[in-house]
Amino acid sequence: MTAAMEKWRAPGELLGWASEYTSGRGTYVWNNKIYASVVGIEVVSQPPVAAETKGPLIEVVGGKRHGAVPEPGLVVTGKVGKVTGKTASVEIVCVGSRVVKEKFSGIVRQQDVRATEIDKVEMYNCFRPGDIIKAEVLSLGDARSYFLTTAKNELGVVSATSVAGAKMVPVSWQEMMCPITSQKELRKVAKVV
Amino acid sequence: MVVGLSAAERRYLTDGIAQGLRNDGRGLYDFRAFSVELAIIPQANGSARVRLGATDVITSVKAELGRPQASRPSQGRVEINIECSSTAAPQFEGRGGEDLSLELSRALYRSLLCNNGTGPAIDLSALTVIEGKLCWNLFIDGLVLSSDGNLLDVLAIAVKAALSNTGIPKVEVTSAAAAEQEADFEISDNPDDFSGFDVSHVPVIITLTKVGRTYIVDATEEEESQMSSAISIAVNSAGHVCGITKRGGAGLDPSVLLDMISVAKEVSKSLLSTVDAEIMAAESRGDDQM
Amino acid sequence: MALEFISPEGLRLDGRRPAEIRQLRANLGVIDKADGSATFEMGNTKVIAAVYGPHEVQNRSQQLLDQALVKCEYSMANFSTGDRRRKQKGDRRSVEISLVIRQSMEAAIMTHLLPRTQIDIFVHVLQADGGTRSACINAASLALADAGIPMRDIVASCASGYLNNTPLLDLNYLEDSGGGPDVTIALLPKLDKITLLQMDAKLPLEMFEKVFELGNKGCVAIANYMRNVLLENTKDLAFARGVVKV
Amino acid sequence: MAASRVSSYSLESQRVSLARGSSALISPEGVREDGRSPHECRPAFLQTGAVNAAAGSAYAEFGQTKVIVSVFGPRESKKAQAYSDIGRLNCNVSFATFAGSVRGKAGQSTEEKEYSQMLYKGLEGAVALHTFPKTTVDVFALILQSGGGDLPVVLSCASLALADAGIVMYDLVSAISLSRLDTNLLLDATLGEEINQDGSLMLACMASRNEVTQLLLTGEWSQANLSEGLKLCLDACTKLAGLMRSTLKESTSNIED
Repeated sequence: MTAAMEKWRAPGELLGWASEYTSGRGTYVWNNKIYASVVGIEVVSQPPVAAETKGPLIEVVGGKRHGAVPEPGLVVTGKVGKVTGKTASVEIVCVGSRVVKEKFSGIVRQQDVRATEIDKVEMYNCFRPGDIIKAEVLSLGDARSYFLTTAKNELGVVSATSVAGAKMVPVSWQEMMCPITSQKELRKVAKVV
Repeated sequence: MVVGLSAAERRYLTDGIAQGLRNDGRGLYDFRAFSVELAIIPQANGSARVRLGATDVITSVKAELGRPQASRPSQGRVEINIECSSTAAPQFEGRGGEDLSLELSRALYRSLLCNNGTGPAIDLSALTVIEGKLCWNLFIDGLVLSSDGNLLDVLAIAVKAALSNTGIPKVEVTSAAAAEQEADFEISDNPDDFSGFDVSHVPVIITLTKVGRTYIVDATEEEESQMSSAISIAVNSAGHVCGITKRGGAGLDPSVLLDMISVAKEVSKSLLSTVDAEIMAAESRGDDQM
Repeated sequence: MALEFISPEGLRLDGRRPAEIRQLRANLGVIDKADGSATFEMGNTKVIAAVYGPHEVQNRSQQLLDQALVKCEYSMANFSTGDRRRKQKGDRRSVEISLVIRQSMEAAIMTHLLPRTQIDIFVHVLQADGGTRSACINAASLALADAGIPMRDIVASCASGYLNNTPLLDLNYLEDSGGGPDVTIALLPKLDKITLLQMDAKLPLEMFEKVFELGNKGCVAIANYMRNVLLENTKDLAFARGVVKV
Repeated sequence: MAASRVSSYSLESQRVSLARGSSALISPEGVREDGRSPHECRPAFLQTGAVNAAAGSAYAEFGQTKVIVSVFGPRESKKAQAYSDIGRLNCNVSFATFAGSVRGKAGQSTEEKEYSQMLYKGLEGAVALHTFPKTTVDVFALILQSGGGDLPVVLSCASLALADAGIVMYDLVSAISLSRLDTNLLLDATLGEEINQDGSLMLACMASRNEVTQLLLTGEWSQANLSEGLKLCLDACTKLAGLMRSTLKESTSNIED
């Protein structure tokens, strides 16, 4: 598609009236007019069935998107840093499927590790420094780090190296085994489907 | 000071302003009452303290002999430096108040002295003693003691009052030396032959703060915490605009901007007269104190 | 001695007797936004103090579990002294004076009654004509009282010196830079305890006794003046609230 | 407005003499020192993606003024400032030591701090801060050559760099300055004109939303001059915004091909 055919949009360009279209990604509504908010190609498509206004969905996509930012509800992948009695610090490496340009720091608190028997959680039996975990952003947390939770089956340790240095294989939702020494180590394992 | 307004208080304030009512009963374009005291810093050539509601500032003008700038041989130099004291708010402790101080100093410099000191507000050529070699350099220092919003307007009034109170000692040049060496001179220190300052051209600053869709004059700190944008407009006695500084994030429609400028001109007339009256009153109070 | 500090008739440069304090003037509640505030004038030295607190501690690491954390900042206005060149805010002298004021105030405030809190004391010198440290301490006590913070006793302070072999009370800038010693005392008058004693330059011991005695009397006199000011202020408040029919 | 592509490194030998009477600045027929008419802007050269290490960047040349801006982030706020649930914009403007005619322009630090504050105030209204909560976007502007009208060029170039970084914005910010020599208004003034000006006006606006984000005015202006100056600047900003949009579109489309 040559540049002329596609309609390239830059932030601030008027796309249409809010009454005729529903505004999708890359656009915003102001004074019931729809404007582009990013650089990209204007795409008009059928409105999602849920949308209340009937107008076609208008989006500006395809342009360069800024680095991913953790937001409540997104699943992130991170590397476990320091593990203390009450918290495990995590270096968030990618948000959803997009790698983060610069690392964000998050923590998993004791009460957010799993949904059952919360007060009997021993952090060092759930995470070890160096593990790669999948977690969901619980909230924006405090000034320093985001609050993460692994209280779902598909969240938790995704890959860990055993004491002997080999990549361990998950055995149950609480144990992983080292293929060389077949020694079991306790982890909060994610059920990777 | 970060004003912890609850959501209800915020709604009460913004909706009130939308209907032209303000928390302290003032109209949209009314200034709070202010008081001016002169000559409160004996070591300075001129000083003033202005209180507008709970906002309280002190300004002092000091004149020192020095060499004029190379690019402006026939004029003296003026420097404005505002400082926010930590007594006004805990945030100003240490280096906290520096950003605001810089912003206030630059806004005042831009409005009162216009660009690189050529502005008509203060007649700088009156400051020269010997062209190119010797002139008076004015240092205007401001100190914010307590802040309840609208700092820029109060500081402008305080600078105008301090300048009106300033006396520059007469300088007799005893020997007009050749170009290069220092001319020697003698400064007379009896106060009678101090040359005063004509401050009629010094503008006043009106800050219009936009809250929601309406804009108000002389906003208190609470009202300022709800502002979407604010414009400070300096207007002088001739009704000319001498300086504009826009603060606050949100954009402003150009037509609204022009209305704001005309409102500022309107309000400036009454403000200029009250400021001059207050300065006159302070001077008369000052004389019988002397 | 080049400069005669005491004239033959026994008068000082500004016409005071050796044991006479400068004109005192103080008023309270000068800053609405502050919890407590006061200005204090000793002759030409003029100082304003504001107190914020007790409020939550800013950074958790400094929090004290059993008592209040007292923080103080002393700064001088650009126009406060003759020469305009004031150094940046955090210069050494200001930091030292902040520490001195904090220590003398901390001795008076009943910090154990306000655990885990923080009390900020901010002092700004508007005009400096000698004895700024003492004026700041007096202003800080008044501001703390105005803020209703529990104190064992008000802290009164003044400086005394020794020139032309006569002890002088409450030195002004000229006498302070006259080369003689400068003894600054801060006193809890009712408890008769010293919270601050600083002296520079040399002084023979028996002379020091006399100068110290004079300084003590000066502090007691200032304390009485401050108590009257507080009494007056409370009367006005009571009258304003209609409690007392005067 | 001549949007010709001046080769970026053409070193015309335009000596700017500092102390010059205003009469020499504009000839009787109304031609300025550098041959432009009073209401004509300087030739502009804009380019995005100048710094590949940055998330987004732009280089701008307006006559003798050359500026480069790089945008990093959104990333974690470095020193843990107070918690804020919307995004933060951290702007920093610095002069290269060779920027001004005298090396290491005197009083640079106060001017740099002032320009950084004004850059922040100009961009604040245009960036949708809520789309990157709790993180910070750093905007670093470097003035390579200061040929007059430095701040407006930095503002326009910075908003270009933000768009290039994919930051969600309500609109592009274009800015222009204007110098007044007694009654004639010189648009997009050079350093020589700025030094001898009687008054100046700097306007930054979101062109398509027709909103003014930053306005600075010095000197004594009558109402007539003021409104005419404003109108001139608004038109110039709209034209400049058009040029910025085409620059953005070209740079993204040639990445595609």
